[in-house]
Amino acid sequence: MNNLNAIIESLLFASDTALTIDKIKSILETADRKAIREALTSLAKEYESAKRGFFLTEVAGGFQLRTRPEYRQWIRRLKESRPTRLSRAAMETLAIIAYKQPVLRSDVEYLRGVDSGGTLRTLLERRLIRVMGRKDLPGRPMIYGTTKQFLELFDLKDLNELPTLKDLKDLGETWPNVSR
Amino acid sequence: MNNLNAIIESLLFASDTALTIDKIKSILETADRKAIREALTSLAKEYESAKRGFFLTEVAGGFQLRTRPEYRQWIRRLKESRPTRLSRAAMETLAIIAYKQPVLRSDVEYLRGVDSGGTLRTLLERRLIRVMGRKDLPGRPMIYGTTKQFLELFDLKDLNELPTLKDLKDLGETWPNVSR
Amino acid sequence: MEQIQDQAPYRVNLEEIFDGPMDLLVHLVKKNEVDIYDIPIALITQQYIEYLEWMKSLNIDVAGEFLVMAATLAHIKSRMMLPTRGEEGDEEDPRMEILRPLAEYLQLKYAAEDLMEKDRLDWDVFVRRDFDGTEAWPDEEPGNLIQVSLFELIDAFQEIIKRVSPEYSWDLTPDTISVKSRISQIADILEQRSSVTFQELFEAQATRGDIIVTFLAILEMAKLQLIRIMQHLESGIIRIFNE
Repeated sequence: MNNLNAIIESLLFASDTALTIDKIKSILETADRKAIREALTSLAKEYESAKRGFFLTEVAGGFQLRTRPEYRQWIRRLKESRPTRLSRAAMETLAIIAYKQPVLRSDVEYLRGVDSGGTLRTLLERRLIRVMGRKDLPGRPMIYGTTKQFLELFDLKDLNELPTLKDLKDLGETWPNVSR
Repeated sequence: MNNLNAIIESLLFASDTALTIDKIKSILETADRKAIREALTSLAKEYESAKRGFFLTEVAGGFQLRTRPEYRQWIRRLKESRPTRLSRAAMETLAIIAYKQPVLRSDVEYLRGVDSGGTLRTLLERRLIRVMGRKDLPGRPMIYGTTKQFLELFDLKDLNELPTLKDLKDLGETWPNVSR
Repeated sequence: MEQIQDQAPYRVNLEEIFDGPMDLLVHLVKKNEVDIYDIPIALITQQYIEYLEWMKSLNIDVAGEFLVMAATLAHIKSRMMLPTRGEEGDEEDPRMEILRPLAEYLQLKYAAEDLMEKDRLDWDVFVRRDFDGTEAWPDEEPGNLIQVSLFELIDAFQEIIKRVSPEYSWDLTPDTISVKSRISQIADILEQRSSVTFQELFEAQATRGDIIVTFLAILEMAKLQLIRIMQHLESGIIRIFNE
């Protein structure tokens, strides 16, 4: 692979949007649009003839590498198994339960100031919290606590390892000039 | 390119994290670890010999495609990336934690001779270090260690790959870059 | 010293120039091109102190750690000047006090430099990031579908505390967390089997502190009616049941 082809390939690889020829031109500081176009054509041909895992497509006025559609079933499985992020609401709820357990739903809602039924359900489904029992109050409300899965998620041996606010305070302020 | 290679290439291409062999195995629903490992090796070789724009690296227990370091200047221009540089204080602290882990804040501060709370906090927030537990001492101080992100940042397979500590007697006239 | 030539009108901290007293010491040893295993302690001490004086004259704040090091150096210097008491000659070189930490510090400093020379992610090498804009977090644990850091958890908690009225009490000490932790463990046991004897809960606990924590956990659980505590009439064995 010649050098220009390899550089353009690396740009296409690293870019999260389609790259126009003008954009490539400005990055490489070259005036030679033709050479760029030729490189793109030869890359596209090579991906096609070698039947690589990805191909080059011209889209929205630019060029982009994409995984070959034949492999969509595998890619889909990859993406499905990808970790998702906890929502802000879930994080808050989980934090309250972690630090205040055993705790009632009404306490969680008092602290968050909003209805938290949905978030609690999600956390229960993900087995990050559990029902530890019911309080002897009208309606017998449930008492929540965290689970083993919670400890695993945060890589904690036990709840004793949860950082306290004091720990945080002791560390002080974030060092201001990380990138000097 | 044979089919398994192409599929694995497409997975590597589409994944934003390092893929373990187990993960690939579970996506492909195959029991053949050996075939996967062979495919990875042959891909790595091919990228190398063809001098493609990217290469395959074994990092943090998995495999990942990364752009070739020779092209860093172009990719930086593409990403308009400002270096996420670590200050010397942060690097020192990080190195101490990497080599001495599991380690207490007081150990870090003994070695550096300065308060390191802020730096620790910054490193925690950037997820380069983590709380591994607490020491059974008054105040139950937190014990620190490095994370997977740390391995990824410095392209390390595992902690065994850390550069070996130099014997100072062998160093002769070379000095670390003390004053910038 | 070039970087502080322009005498800035604002105050700076010495730590912004040197990351600590060790760093300054390394600088001086390097500048004088001396063997760290045979440091001319008088010379280095003098230069170290001169440096601090000079910093002060430039309106640079000198943190306490730098003064502690100055005192240590001066102390070593004075010990070097004393005649050794014993004739055996096996008395340790007073400079060892500073050499050991200095050597270790240097070693780690080199290591930090070696690390910086690796092909760093997002600086030397780049990966494909996700298209749908969600940030990429690597797997912490295979099969674990959620990814958050402990810090995000504390952050979330901190924000809640800020929001809620200050009179709400947050008695979060390591002690109260210990009780919570024990409650969680007992709940684990009761999830496996429906009952456990009082005795069993204490057996594994060695220290006095642990016993108290376990006891407080049981009391708290009973108060919350998470458990029932029963005693067998004849044997006297106390059993804890899942409520």
